[in-house]
Amino acid sequence: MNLRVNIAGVELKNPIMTASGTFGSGKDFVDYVDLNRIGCVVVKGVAKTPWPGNQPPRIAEAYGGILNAVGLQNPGVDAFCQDDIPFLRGFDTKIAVNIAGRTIDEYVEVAERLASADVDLLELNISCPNVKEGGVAFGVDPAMAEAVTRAVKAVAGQPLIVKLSPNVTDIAAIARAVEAGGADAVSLINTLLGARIDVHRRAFVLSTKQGGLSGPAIKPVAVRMVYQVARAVHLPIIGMGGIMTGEDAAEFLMAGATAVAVGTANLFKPTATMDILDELITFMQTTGVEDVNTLIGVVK
Amino acid sequence: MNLRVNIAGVELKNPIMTASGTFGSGKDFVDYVDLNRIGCVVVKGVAKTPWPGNQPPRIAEAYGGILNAVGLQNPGVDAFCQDDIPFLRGFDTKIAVNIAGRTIDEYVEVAERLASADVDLLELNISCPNVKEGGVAFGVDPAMAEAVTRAVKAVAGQPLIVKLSPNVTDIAAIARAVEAGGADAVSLINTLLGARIDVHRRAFVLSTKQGGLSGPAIKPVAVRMVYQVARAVHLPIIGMGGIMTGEDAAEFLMAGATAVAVGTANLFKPTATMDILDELITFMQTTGVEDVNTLIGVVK
Amino acid sequence: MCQESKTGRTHCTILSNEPLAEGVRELIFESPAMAASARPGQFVSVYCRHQGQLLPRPISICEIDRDNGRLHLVYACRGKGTREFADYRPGERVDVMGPLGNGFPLGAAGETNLIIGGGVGTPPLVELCKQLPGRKVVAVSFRSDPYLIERLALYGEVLVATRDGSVGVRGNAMKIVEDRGLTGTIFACGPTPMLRAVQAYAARRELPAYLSLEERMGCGFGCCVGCVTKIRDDGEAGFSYRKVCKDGPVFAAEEVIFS
Amino acid sequence: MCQESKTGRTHCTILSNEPLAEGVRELIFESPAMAASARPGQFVSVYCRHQGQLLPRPISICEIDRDNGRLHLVYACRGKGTREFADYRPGERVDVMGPLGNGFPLGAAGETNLIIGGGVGTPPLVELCKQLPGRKVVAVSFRSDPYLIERLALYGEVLVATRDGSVGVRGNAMKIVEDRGLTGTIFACGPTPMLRAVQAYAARRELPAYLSLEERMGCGFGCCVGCVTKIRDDGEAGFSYRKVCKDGPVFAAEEVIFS
Ligand SMILES: Cc1cc2nc3c(=O)[nH]c(=O)nc-3n(C[C@H](O)[C@H](O)[C@H](O)COP(=O)(O)OP(=O)(O)OC[C@H]3O[C@@H](n4cnc5c(N)ncnc54)[C@H](O)[C@@H]3O)c2cc1C
Ligand SMILES: Cc1cc2nc3c(=O)[nH]c(=O)nc-3n(C[C@H](O)[C@H](O)[C@H](O)COP(=O)(O)OP(=O)(O)OC[C@H]3O[C@@H](n4cnc5c(N)ncnc54)[C@H](O)[C@@H]3O)c2cc1C
Ligand SMILES: Cc1cc2nc3c(=O)[nH]c(=O)nc-3n(C[C@H](O)[C@H](O)[C@H](O)COP(=O)(O)O)c2cc1C
Ligand SMILES: Cc1cc2nc3c(=O)[nH]c(=O)nc-3n(C[C@H](O)[C@H](O)[C@H](O)COP(=O)(O)O)c2cc1C
Ligand code: FES
Ligand code: FES
Repeated sequence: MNLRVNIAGVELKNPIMTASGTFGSGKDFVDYVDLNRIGCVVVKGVAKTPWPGNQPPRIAEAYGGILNAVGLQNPGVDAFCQDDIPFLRGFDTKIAVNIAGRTIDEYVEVAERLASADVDLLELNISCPNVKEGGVAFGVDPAMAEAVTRAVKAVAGQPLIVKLSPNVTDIAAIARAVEAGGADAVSLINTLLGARIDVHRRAFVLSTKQGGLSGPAIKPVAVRMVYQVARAVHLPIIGMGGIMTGEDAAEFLMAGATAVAVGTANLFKPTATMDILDELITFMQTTGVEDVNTLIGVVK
Repeated sequence: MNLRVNIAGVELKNPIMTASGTFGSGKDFVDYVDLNRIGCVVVKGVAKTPWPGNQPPRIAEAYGGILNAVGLQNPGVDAFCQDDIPFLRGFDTKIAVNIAGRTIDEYVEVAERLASADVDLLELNISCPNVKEGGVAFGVDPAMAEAVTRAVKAVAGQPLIVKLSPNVTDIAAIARAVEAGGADAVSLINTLLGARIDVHRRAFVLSTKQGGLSGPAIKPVAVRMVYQVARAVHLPIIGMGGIMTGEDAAEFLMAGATAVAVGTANLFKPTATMDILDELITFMQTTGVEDVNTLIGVVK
Repeated sequence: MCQESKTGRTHCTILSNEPLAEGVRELIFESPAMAASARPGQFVSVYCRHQGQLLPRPISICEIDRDNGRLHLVYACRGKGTREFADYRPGERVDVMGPLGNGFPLGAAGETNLIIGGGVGTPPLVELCKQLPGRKVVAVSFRSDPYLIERLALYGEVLVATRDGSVGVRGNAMKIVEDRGLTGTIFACGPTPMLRAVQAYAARRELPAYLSLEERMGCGFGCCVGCVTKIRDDGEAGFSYRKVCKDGPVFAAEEVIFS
Repeated sequence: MCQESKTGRTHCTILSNEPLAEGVRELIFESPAMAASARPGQFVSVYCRHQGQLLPRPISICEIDRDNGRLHLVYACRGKGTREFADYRPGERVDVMGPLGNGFPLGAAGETNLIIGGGVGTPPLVELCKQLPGRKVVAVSFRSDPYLIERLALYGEVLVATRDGSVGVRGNAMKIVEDRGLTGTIFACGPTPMLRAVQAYAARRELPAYLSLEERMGCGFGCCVGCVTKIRDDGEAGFSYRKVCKDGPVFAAEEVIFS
């Protein structure tokens, strides 16, 4: 059985990736997961300098999902290079770095700093709903999305994935724009903007009022968008949004994704990535699929 | 305790409405629900002439929700006036008619036909994702939204609610446009576009591939949008999206809605409207709220 | 005991949930009210405990035990919901709503009736046979492991087919019917290809026939217009979409348009 | 028996789930592995059966019964999750992950220790008192109906306050502490206003103090950076956000910034 897939020239041993921000840099998972079995670890968003993130509460429960307002708390690219790359290089898995920024220049600086670093892929996060300048403006405007992609691509030392926001009228238009800007792949979806009010306290649960909705609740939106984007661009797609089982992973592959990322499921089931990989293998065995690549985009 | 609320001059005995398309015209509910206790029954979408609707399968299960692709099957405005208005007028509840159309002219014709009919409110559906011409183009473009609102308002014999689509980058912009076009109220949200693939059959579950996601899974998106729209326009808001309990209803009121509509919950719990009303009353009692109007927009 | 009320959706106590065949179980639950009003060919909506799965699972009523206030369901463990049901134990509760739909038209019974079933289309035929007047010939088919045969045999001759030929004729129930040229008023429930064959056979032989259809449901009681099927009419299009849950699940064969 | 594995999240068998006071229950479950490694002040994540509610409910370990391989939790029935827990019966299973967090620094024990608790901050103090060396004075407060008092009394003098004055002093535990001018190394767990008062008292009296904090959690084991609290540091901002679940839940009082 072949599980290997190829994202913009980088071969993953299997299509299971982690979704940025839900797996740290993997350190919290070594007790539960064999990191060597993960196709690619996508680390949490990294900015030029340390970001404090938002005030608590940062987490609210939603039906079949969670709302988060972490706000890209991170120790900055230097600390990342020093602490996390050596740790992850101790495992046989690919590394993708999710890049956060407030301006084109900030994104570019992080990419420049990483150009010589020992990582395999960059993921440009132009879709974080949780910081005012977390790229969300870039993610909802095709021209800005193209501009930031072009600028980062010019300095990138690794293939560039651009992560798309679902909070748009026409995600295909954004995908075409980042393709035009030189993206090597796209990943989607980031979280849906949502809010929750505590009716007893008469206040929003999250300190930021609104946050990002993730988890199984958003899966149908994600599958629809992956399908739309697969029809709009010629780039490999990393699909995510509520993946909980191997069949969920297969659903994204069939909709047109080349690989999938497991996000919120990691939070309440630390073995989620392994379980999903095992279930995907079982699904392929019982349905007679020899090569995972034959599932990609098979549903028209 | 006062439960009465006012939507554009129409007084509802309480803020519990039904969401269009999930309650028919109420006939299927008489065994389970006392229609006299519902603030306002919003009937399923009505077009100029009968619409057949989409091929089955029209329903797919999603985590914490459902996907539907009914496609506005309806018997046309004449049959509606003949069969449903007399039935509903047998109860002490307000009637709102959800209007479907493919062109501005079609919307206008239905509104004209209803101008002399014995109904209390019109709800202009410019946001049905399930028919190519089901108004979705009107719902995602501010200029078109304003134009169709203006045209229908010119002939409307009743206050006009415009129902907004959540599948947009900036719902506040659409709300401002329909306010400019003369809308008397807005209702939101309609369903989120989503899709589901049956991985065993390797095909979309719905005949139309994508459909509309509703149910508790979408509630955080709906609450966020109600809050945004409440800050953008001066119109009364009818909030909906995944309301399952009285506290959910209170959450929408606190976010800025004047009334709420119960949708998908009706499907798997036919007493949902009554249960939610009872729970809202209990919530008001235990938290010492004398007038439901004091909850509206209380969270800033 | 069931908490009977106007809720429609009621907590019912499970009395038994035993396997009948590989992947097929019989669930017996208590509900005097449902048992009192149920008719053959009606169904109930069974709800999952898993609160991510909100839709009803429509399951035909297999037997109505009015005396004891019980309903019997027979279901195949297929997807997430029915696999969940398989774990229920006696004494536990399950949410059920029903009875729903119109059931078979008992008044249409002929002198001879041809009862045709396939797989999990078989269960509703048990109560049908119990209540249907006239002579009954029953032709039923299964993938491999037949069930409910003895119960059906109480009411008429039962002819069995299996896809793998392990029991009875190799093939499906319509092969038996065609090979023997059976006639009578037809009542059928089973997979769509079988029902299509029943429709063609009934038309060819000019036999009255009633088909119990399946469709994915949103509500199960008529409000969502989710579960439609094409029914012939005089309109421009030649058909209109009717609800399987409320207008059906049983339709006269000549009205049904399989597409 | 627990199905022990590296899953972290394990099905554990419930042995008992009895009320201790109005709206407060003690849940005892089996897990030799968790009992073997647990320390006072650590917590476990308890998961709901309702699959719409996916987040863990963090509950402190009240008692560790290593001999029998059991953990005791004491929880207040507040929201949807804890109200669901109240219905669990012995023999049923519950998903638990843990032990999580760092617990109280037993090595910091003084000759005299002042143990301060409020409401459902009290439970972890039982195992703390059991294991903490030195003399212990315990001051705890409740809304009205005290619980766990007898167990705490096994390890030291217990002073009780209630908000309504129905038992002991009227007010909260800090009123007792202040009124009596109690001193010692402080270990405290309770609502934020109380912890803020503990922090101020400890600073004024120059007492070492350790506070167990609460925050809403996404994962409970450190991966989501959801459960942060402000901890003083030398950086520009004067603080950084640290994780209650992994860096805490216990922090030295002088480090904590309540905002
Ligand atoms: C009127 C009627 C009577 C039925 N009677 C029986 C019976 O007596 N015994 C029996 O074993 N089965 C019966 N079925 C089929 C049964 O409803 C499905 O097998 C069952 O719903 C599958 O649910 P699941 O959770 O296992 O599958 P999932 O795939 O998890 O279900 C997902 C959704 O699709 C729906 N769905 C899936 N398959 C079908 C289907 N074939 N028909 C309708 N909805 C479906 C489910 O209800 C659910 O809403 C009947 C169907 C209908 C419409
Ligand atoms: C480290 C730690 C130890 C705790 N120990 C205990 C204990 O021993 N006994 C006890 O009764 N309670 C304890 N709590 C509080 C307990 O976690 C909450 O009361 C519980 O999570 C509420 O869940 P719910 O489903 O009833 O409320 P809901 O409002 O339905 O919960 C919704 C979400 O908010 C979270 N949440 C709500 N209130 C709190 C809170 N106060 N703290 C953290 N998260 C919250 C829930 O975990 C859940 O994710 C502890 C909290 C923490 C952080
Ligand atoms: C707690 C949390 C933190 C996240 N942080 C980031 C981040 O730093 N960068 C990013 O691009 N996406 C971030 N995301 C979004 C996820 O990577 C993913 O796109 C989204 O959660 C949908 O997938 P899921 O439903 O499987 O979680 C975060 C999500 C969560 C839940
Ligand atoms: C089966 C179904 C049919 C619907 N039909 C209509 C319709 O005819 N017109 C309309 O404006 N909205 C229609 N809707 C959308 C609902 O009115 C409502 O906006 C949406 O479902 C969100 O609310 P909920 O989550 O409570 O269902 C339909 C929804 C469902 C589930
Ligand atoms: S399932 Fe809703 S109308 Fe039939
Ligand atoms: S709850 Fe996720 S880091 Fe603490």
